[in-house]
Amino acid sequence: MAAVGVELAGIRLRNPFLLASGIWGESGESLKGAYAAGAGGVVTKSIGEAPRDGYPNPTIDTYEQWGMLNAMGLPNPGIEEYPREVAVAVAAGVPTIGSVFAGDADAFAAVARRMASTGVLALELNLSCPHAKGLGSEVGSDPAEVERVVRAVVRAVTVPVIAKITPNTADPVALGLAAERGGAAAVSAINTLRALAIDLNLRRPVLAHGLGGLSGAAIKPVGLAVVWQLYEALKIPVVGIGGIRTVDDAIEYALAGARAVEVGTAVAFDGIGVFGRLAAELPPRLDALGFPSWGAAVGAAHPAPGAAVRTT
Amino acid sequence: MAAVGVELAGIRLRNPFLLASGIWGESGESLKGAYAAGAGGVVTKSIGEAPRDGYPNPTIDTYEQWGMLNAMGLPNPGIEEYPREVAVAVAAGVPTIGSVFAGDADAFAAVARRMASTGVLALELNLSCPHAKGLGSEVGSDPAEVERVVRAVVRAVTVPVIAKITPNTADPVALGLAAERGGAAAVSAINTLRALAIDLNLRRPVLAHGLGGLSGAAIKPVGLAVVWQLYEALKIPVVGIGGIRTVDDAIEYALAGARAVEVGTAVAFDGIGVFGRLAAELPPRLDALGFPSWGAAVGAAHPAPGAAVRTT
Amino acid sequence: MRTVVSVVERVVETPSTVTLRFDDPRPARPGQFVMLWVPGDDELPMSLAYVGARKGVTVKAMGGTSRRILDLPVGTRLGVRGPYGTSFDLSPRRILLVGGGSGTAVLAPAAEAALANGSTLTAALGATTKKELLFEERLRSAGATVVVATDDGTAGERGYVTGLVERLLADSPFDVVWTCGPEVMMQKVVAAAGPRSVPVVCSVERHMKCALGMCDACALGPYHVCVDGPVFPAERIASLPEFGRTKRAPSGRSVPA
Amino acid sequence: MRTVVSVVERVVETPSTVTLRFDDPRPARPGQFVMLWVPGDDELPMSLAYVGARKGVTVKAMGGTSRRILDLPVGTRLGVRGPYGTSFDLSPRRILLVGGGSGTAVLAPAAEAALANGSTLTAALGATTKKELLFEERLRSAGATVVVATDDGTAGERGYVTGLVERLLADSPFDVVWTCGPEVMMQKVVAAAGPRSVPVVCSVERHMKCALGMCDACALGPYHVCVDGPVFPAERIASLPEFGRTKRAPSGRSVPA
Ligand SMILES: Cc1cc2nc3c(=O)[nH]c(=O)nc-3n(C[C@H](O)[C@H](O)[C@H](O)COP(=O)(O)OP(=O)(O)OC[C@H]3O[C@@H](n4cnc5c(N)ncnc54)[C@H](O)[C@@H]3O)c2cc1C
Ligand SMILES: Cc1cc2nc3c(=O)[nH]c(=O)nc-3n(C[C@H](O)[C@H](O)[C@H](O)COP(=O)(O)OP(=O)(O)OC[C@H]3O[C@@H](n4cnc5c(N)ncnc54)[C@H](O)[C@@H]3O)c2cc1C
Ligand SMILES: Cc1cc2nc3c(=O)[nH]c(=O)nc-3n(C[C@H](O)[C@H](O)[C@H](O)COP(=O)(O)O)c2cc1C
Ligand SMILES: Cc1cc2nc3c(=O)[nH]c(=O)nc-3n(C[C@H](O)[C@H](O)[C@H](O)COP(=O)(O)O)c2cc1C
Ligand code: FES
Ligand code: FES
Repeated sequence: MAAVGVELAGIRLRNPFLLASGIWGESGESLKGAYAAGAGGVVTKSIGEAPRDGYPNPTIDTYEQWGMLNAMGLPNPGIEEYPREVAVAVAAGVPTIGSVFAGDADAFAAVARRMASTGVLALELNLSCPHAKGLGSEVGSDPAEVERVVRAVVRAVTVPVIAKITPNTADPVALGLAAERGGAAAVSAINTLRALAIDLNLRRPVLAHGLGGLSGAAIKPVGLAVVWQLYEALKIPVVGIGGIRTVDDAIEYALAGARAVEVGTAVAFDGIGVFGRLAAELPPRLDALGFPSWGAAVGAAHPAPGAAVRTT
Repeated sequence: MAAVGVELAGIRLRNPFLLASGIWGESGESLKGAYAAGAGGVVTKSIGEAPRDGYPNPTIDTYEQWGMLNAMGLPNPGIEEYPREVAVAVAAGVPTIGSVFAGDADAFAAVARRMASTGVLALELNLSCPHAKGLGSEVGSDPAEVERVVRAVVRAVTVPVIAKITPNTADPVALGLAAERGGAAAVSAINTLRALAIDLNLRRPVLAHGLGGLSGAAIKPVGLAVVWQLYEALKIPVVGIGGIRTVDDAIEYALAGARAVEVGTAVAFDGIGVFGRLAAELPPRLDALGFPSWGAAVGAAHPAPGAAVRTT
Repeated sequence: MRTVVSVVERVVETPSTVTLRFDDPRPARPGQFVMLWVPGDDELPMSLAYVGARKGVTVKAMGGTSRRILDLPVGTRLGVRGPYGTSFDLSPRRILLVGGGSGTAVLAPAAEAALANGSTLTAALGATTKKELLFEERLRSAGATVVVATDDGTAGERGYVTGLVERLLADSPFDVVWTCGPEVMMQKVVAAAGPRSVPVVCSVERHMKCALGMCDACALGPYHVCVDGPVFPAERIASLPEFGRTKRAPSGRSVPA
Repeated sequence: MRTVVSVVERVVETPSTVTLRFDDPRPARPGQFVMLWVPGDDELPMSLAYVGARKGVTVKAMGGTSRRILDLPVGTRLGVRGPYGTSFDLSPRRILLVGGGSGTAVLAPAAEAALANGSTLTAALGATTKKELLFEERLRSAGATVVVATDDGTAGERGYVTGLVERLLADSPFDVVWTCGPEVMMQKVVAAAGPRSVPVVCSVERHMKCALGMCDACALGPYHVCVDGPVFPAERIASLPEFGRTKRAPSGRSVPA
């Protein structure tokens, strides 16, 4: 059967399915649970300098199986408290990537340094939360700022740094290149798309914050496009995120160029058991498609260098 | 029953449902047909300086009911030929908005001038096609360029000018404000989201062009967000586009701030009869929701000026 | 999944507790909860005190939002997501119900269903004072034997309901204990039932945001109360270090319960 | 809606025509077409020459892509969208089929189905030369009476098939004429059938992109061939100014047919 282990930015993962940031990631027990359920590794909730309650409820709205809207507002216990949570996962041997966010390069570096000291194998910089003022995508949509933040963090820590790119941009490639220049070991994409739900009867936005982020199947085509473009332009590996629920979704991301993938919203629809299913179904599915390994599928939909895409 | 006539940029429409650009818009007979089917008005296919074949097939991929991907590549007969098509619709009394695209402000003005001379009631500038190199969203994602193009067209024609905004941007409001400064009578949003589909078995992108644009239900939450933000920031009216298939979808756009709406992909799923259904169902649905008219619903989900959104 | 309902009935149950009834045909089981959205205010988890097509939530005045809910008039429109979560197994024949304060709200529909199924049920209800006793009459008329304890002795025995529980367990055989109330109370119920090997089922509360088992807000040890609970066999949760001691604040920080 | 199939059979029908068979269980009716995607090449509308679970398209060498399709070996993987479009009404009892060149491909499955239903069917087939005659044997063995015309007289009558049609219509009563081929040919068929009040049903071609009735590429007067056609009652289209005269290029420009 096809081998599904992957190496991402120097980290060995037993399979390419990572728990996406913000899902099951506030408590150490949950991180452990996601790994026990079958994930190849986990990304923590994005942690900032100070505790944040996040936005008031409603923070979530769901569409039929194809999507979900959220504006959690980056709730997190803060980088002083959080290490004791992440320690639970690290002590249990869970390959853990620490996600952090902040408002500028210095603050990013400070939070990152503290997160890195917990024993996480890598950091993911959330440069892309679409609905938190002054945090995330405002920083994350300016290539110069992205480069500055990544460079500051890379200087501050010894673990590999993954930059999570926003899709709410005219040019994701410019952001990816900026992260690469800044010294990122990988980029991940995508975070949620800026979106809104309105309740007809109540005549108001559903989420307390108004604007939120769209995730789930609806954004898979957008995520695939961003991953495709990043793979074409960057030398560092790409982690694919957005709407992954089945092994076929994941393999499409691999074909587009994703070395590993993160799974978020599917946990709400299918439960954490989705990771066990994905892990079990991946090898036979790769076999059926004729791929000797997950690695062989990575980027396989791209034309060979120099080859024309069309034969006509 | 609730009144559903609307006035948009000086144009009177019998209902707020416009045929979206690129759907049934290449031939004059089709424009007539969409109006006969019940549309309040029609937007033509985007027309450029010269004939364009568009991209080779496959140009379309469909998802289950929630979305569609296309990379038509702006096929169009060119502005020399097209006036004889649009004349068919204009002569039949169809409220027609002429959509145009070009690579820079001068070319936009030239095509717009010719289009305006056909008797269309307004122009829509396609500043937002996500997959045509050098046309559309590259121009359309730079506020300064948007302002320049809009101003050039506004100077060149006497009909009202509607600027169609791309959602593939970090800041749709900046683009909307630029269009307003340039003299646009309205903005319309959104065009499709940059997206990609991969075929697992064939190990390649489905569309010949590779990248395409996502439309349909999947993008409704994104369209609502853009319309919401534009309504908050602009003085000129907003035309809502993206994933509208039912009157409830349309009323959500109205609540978010859309004065009128355009309907595209729904025509593929439901046929052109979707316009008759929408037109018939709108008045009773507005009644049931307690709106005396479509106009009363426009912007109704926004807090009254000065009022806090939350009571807590 | 979200729907909008109108309040069709408003029943003042006690000076600090009001039941709001609304029509929502989605099937629900006793023990499940909904996310109740008061437009312009908060969205909160609320157990279903009535699980039929005409559903109901029984809300106790706690903080700001719950206080405001108490004053909502008939006709108010509310958003409802759900029902979510686990429910009570109705098969045991001899049931002891132990409700503390508004905790009785979630137990009442389970009691009614079990009694209708032919089970016998003794309800031990605790409250601060007589006027705050919840659903005493509702349970009695459903066929339950009801015993009462109040902190001030204005009804039934003076003191905590846990005192009654010790005696009830000693006096008669039960197949199960259902309990909902403060966690310290539930811990005492577990402690009393343990030596007699009567299984205890608890309904617990944690801060909730998504109610979809995704956001981790309601984490309790390895569980998520929104999907693995709120109804748990006590043996799964009673020995967790958090139980009765800590909960998570909206930020995810552990704070004293 | 898109599926990927493998070519399981390849049949050389004439020197310029090949049938590719593939398994696709989606139901299809005679007259419908699919969008056939040759990966790395073009996606083209192709009528289904076989409509059962083992489907088939019969492709004539025209331009670049169709020529390349002729050489695709068994095992080639193809993308298939559809089936799309209208189909033939199989209820008429006495049918005259008029096929010009590869136009016979779309008529053959309709003929087989009608004959199996107990209708009688006369097939008038035209080709440039004997070797290019398509499905003569297939139609005969299905029970059709087959008459033939070739431009060079190598089989049947010398000349156009429309000459045969005049005579067939004069000689015997028909309830319907089904025709597919060049539009000028179909116009002559319509002209011949009109005075005798025999309704004509045509299968027509236009440039196609979406095949979903959306993009307008296939506009023909007020119709879209991909959803309102390709099978039309002649009275709906024969009098359109475009019919037999113009078609739309990929750009949407009207060009001579
Ligand atoms: C599964 C479940 C079922 C519940 N059923 C009922 C019920 O039937 N009747 C009833 O009166 N109450 C019930 N609650 C409690 C209810 O959700 C609120 O906690 C309570 O009404 C106080 O809300 P507040 O906003 O007025 O208080 P606040 O002033 O905001 O806070 C008071 C307390 O309520 C808690 N709280 C606030 N928001 C939430 C939230 N989103 N999720 C959980 N706790 C929160 C706070 O942590 C705090 O401890 C239930 C809670 C859960 C988790
Ligand atoms: C409903 C329908 C059913 C058809 N059924 C068959 C069939 O059963 N067998 C068969 O051999 N051919 C059929 N065709 C024609 C076929 O689609 C192609 O037009 C033909 O194979 C030539 O393609 P090419 O790329 O080789 O030619 P090109 O060199 O690209 O062009 C030659 C001709 O083909 C036309 N063509 C090219 N692309 C398309 C397109 N996307 N849609 C329509 N026409 C196009 C051009 O307009 C031109 O007239 C059908 C067409 C339609 C519309
Ligand atoms: C409830 C929720 C909370 C999230 N929180 C975070 C977060 O804290 N940090 C982050 O980088 N991404 C966060 N995300 C984004 C996800 O990690 C992921 O990028 C996105 O949801 C797309 O993947 P999906 O479709 O698999 O959910 C969150 C998403 C959801 C749905
Ligand atoms: C097949 C197709 C062709 C399109 N062509 C154009 C076009 O020429 N000009 C334009 O401004 N928008 C074009 N669009 C975008 C639509 O006008 C519309 O903005 C978008 O599809 C979202 O609306 P919908 O979800 O209702 O389809 C096209 C969309 C589709 C699906
Ligand atoms: S409330 Fe989000 S996981 Fe339970
Ligand atoms: S091919 Fe697009 S409308 Fe017919």
